Formats: sequence, structure tokens, C-alpha cells
Amino acid sequence: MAFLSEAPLELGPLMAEVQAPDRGGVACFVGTVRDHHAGRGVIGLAYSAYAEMAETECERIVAEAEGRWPVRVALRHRLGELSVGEAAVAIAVASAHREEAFAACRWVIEELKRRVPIWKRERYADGTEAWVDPSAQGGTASLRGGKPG
Amino acid sequence: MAFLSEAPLELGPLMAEVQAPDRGGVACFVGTVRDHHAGRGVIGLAYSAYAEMAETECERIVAEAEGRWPVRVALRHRLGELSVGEAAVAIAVASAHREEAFAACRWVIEELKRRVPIWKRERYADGTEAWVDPSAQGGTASLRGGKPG
Amino acid sequence: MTTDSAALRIRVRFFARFAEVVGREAIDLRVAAPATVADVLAEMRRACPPTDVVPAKPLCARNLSQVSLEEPVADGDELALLPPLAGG
Amino acid sequence: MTTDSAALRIRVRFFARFAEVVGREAIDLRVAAPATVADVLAEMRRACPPTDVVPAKPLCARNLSQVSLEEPVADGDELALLPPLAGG
Repeated sequence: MAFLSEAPLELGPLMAEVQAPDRGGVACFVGTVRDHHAGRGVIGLAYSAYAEMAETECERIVAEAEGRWPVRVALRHRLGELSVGEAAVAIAVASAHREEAFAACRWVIEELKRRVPIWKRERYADGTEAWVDPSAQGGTASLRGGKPG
Repeated sequence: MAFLSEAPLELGPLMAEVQAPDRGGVACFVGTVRDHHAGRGVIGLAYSAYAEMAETECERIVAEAEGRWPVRVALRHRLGELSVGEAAVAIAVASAHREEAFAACRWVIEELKRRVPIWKRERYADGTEAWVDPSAQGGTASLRGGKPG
Repeated sequence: MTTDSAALRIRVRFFARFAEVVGREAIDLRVAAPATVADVLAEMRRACPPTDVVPAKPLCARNLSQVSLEEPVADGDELALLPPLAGG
Repeated sequence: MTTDSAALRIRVRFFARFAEVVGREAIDLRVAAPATVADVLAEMRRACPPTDVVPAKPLCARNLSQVSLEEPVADGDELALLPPLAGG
């Protein structure tokens, strides 16, 4: 379980993993839990995963990025219960040249969203909950609690 | 002296400056001192600045970025003597959407390099020193020490 | 469901909303060889009716890799049915 | 150098390699009004010969903003001569 973490994410150790004296540029991305989604107040959420596949898919993404650009990539995704403001995902990409670090960092977050089997169940200020479906109209697939499923 | 720092840079406080519950994406860039430049071994360097103008120019860049994208930007540049691996510049950009955070972060580092009056004097493994000129063939403008100026 | 020697044993796994609505995390099926992912899904809908939550063409992973519905399956495969991904 | 009442007092500042080679960080000049940045540079080269390190068309900042050589200058202005920038 190298890429998934039940503990809060910290960018510092990820940067330390990828930095080296010959890699002078580090591009990073941290995605945190927002306080709203599709017009509704969010008070927290839970991430779950198909862990074996998620680990495998993250490993593939890192290997593909490192094959495509001269970069080193570190990546973590949080699982479990998160509060607003907590980091859900953290990425650090180091390279000798910043253009490549930015390009690879950007690519890694897009691939992660597209390929890694992780799901998000949001809890709302009105007491309801929903599985988030980024592809759906309104952004959620189902409701629980105050509204019918 | 808000943007220039004689003390080592840390990304954490910059991220804290820009993060907010409605800004879920933070793109960052850290540029560190590399151990080589234009084929020569670098053992350290010194950054100096036209401080009043550098502060003003950084302030303008942040304001322009925040006017151009819905982002918050934090920016620091180190001055003084740096060792290999130390951070020379750190940027954190938070936005509700990662595309804008990445675009603004990328723009800020390019504008900083283009507009902010900061100079770099490198010290090499062979005992020489040189003012770095990114626009020059070979990357340096003058030599001191083991080679004639 | 067949039980002859040419039957493929496939474990179907459910996650997130699918697991919640189906009420279980996995079912073990047997399908006649040769079979594709689509054949496994058809057998699942026949053998395990509360799987209506699974759309006609769900995102599927066979042995940890995303595959199309036309992908052949082999004995012992794990077939995961993935609700819309929401990581990052 | 003029000293009449129409003369503009301009402070020229040197940085980094320019300061190192010229051997000073600033010189105060007077130039006849009206004058541009280019006029100030011409007066600098006349009054302060060791400024050969400054190229014919240096990067210049007038009162903290980059300007072209055609930019007019005013009494009390600070004109900074900037070697190639190397921040970041």
C-alpha cells in the first residue's frame, strides 16, 4: 500500500522523495476537500478504493510518466474520512527542467482521475449523503439520508 | 520585504496562505539549486536583487495573476548564499479548479524569470565563479577566480 | 449456470455504490467457456437479480486492468464492476 | 554636464555584474531637459568612463519599472541598469 494512505497526506516527504541535485524544478499538486459541490454545502467525505487495482494503476501511471518525460514522480491518495480542507491527493514531480515537471504533474493528476478506482461519498450540510459521479448531471449518483435514493 | 527572503524557503506556509475551503486545487513550483550548469559542476551560488523593484515586480505579478485567473498566489524568492539543493523560489497557487491553478503557477514562474531584477552568481567545483546570463551562449557572462574575467 | 469441466470460475466484485445497493462485495459465478466480460455480466444478472444498479455497460476491470465488454475471461479471473471513478 | 536650472538630476544605479565591474553602486548625473533614458546613458558614458561593461542597449528601469531607451526622464528619477535577469 504505497500510493494509498489512511493517514493525512504531507507534501514535504513526497518532494524529498523526488528531489535530487540534478533535478532543479519540482512541480506539485495538492487537491483538498472543498466546502461545496454542485451548489451544495459539503461538510466531509469518505474515500474508498479497489485497493489492489488502485495501487497497481498508480504504479503504472508513475512508470508511464517517468517513461514519457525525464522526471521522478511521487504520488499519494488519501482513503477514509476527510474533513473540509484536508488533502485528498498529493503529487510531486521533479525534473531538470520545469516545463517537463509541470507537464508530467498535470498529466499524472488527469490520469489518476481517469484510471484509478477510487470513490467518494460526500456528506452535506443538509444531512444527506451521495456517491459522487463526476460524469453525471449534478455531480452525484445517489442520495441517502434526507432525500430518497 | 514580503517576496524576498534571506531565510530558507518553505512551501508549507505559502500553501497555507492561499488555501481556503472553496479553493480545492493547489499547484506549486519549487526551483532548487542544481549541481551543474552548462556542463560545469556547481557547488553553490549567491542571489542578489534590486530589492525595491523586485518587491514591486513580484507584487505586480501576483496581482496580474489574480486578475487573470480566479486564483490566490503566494510567491517567495531567496536571496544570499545558497547550497546545492536549497530552494531558490517557491510558488503556491490555489483555485477552485486545477486547470487554472496550473496555468497561473506556470505563468508566475515565467513572469518572475522575465521581469524580476534578481541576479545569480554561481560558484563552481573548479574554484571559479560567474554571473549567470540565461540569454548568453554557455549561460554565463563573466568569470572570476581560476579563469580571467 | 453450468457445472461441467469447461465452466470458468469467475469472481465478480462490487465497489462503492454498487456494493451498497447490491448488498454484497463479491459473488462467485460459473460461466461456460469460451466467455467474454459481457457473458459474465449476463450470467450475473440472471443469477443475482439485485444487480440492477449496474448499468448496461459498466466500467469493468479484469484482474486489475480496465477491459472492454468484449474481452475474453479465463478460469479464476476476478472481474470488478466499477462505479464512476471519483478520485483526485 | 550642465548646472543650469533646466538640468534634470538623475541617479543611475548599477547592480550585480555592472556594479562589480564599474566599482560603484550609483552615480548622480545632471542632464539637460528634455532628456530620454538614452540621453542619460550617453551622459553616463561621458562622465563615468569605466561603464563599458554596460551594453549599448541595456535593460533599464525608471523608478522601479522597466522602460525603453526612448522613455523620457524627469528630475529626481532613479534609472537602474539591469544585467541579464537570472531569478527563479
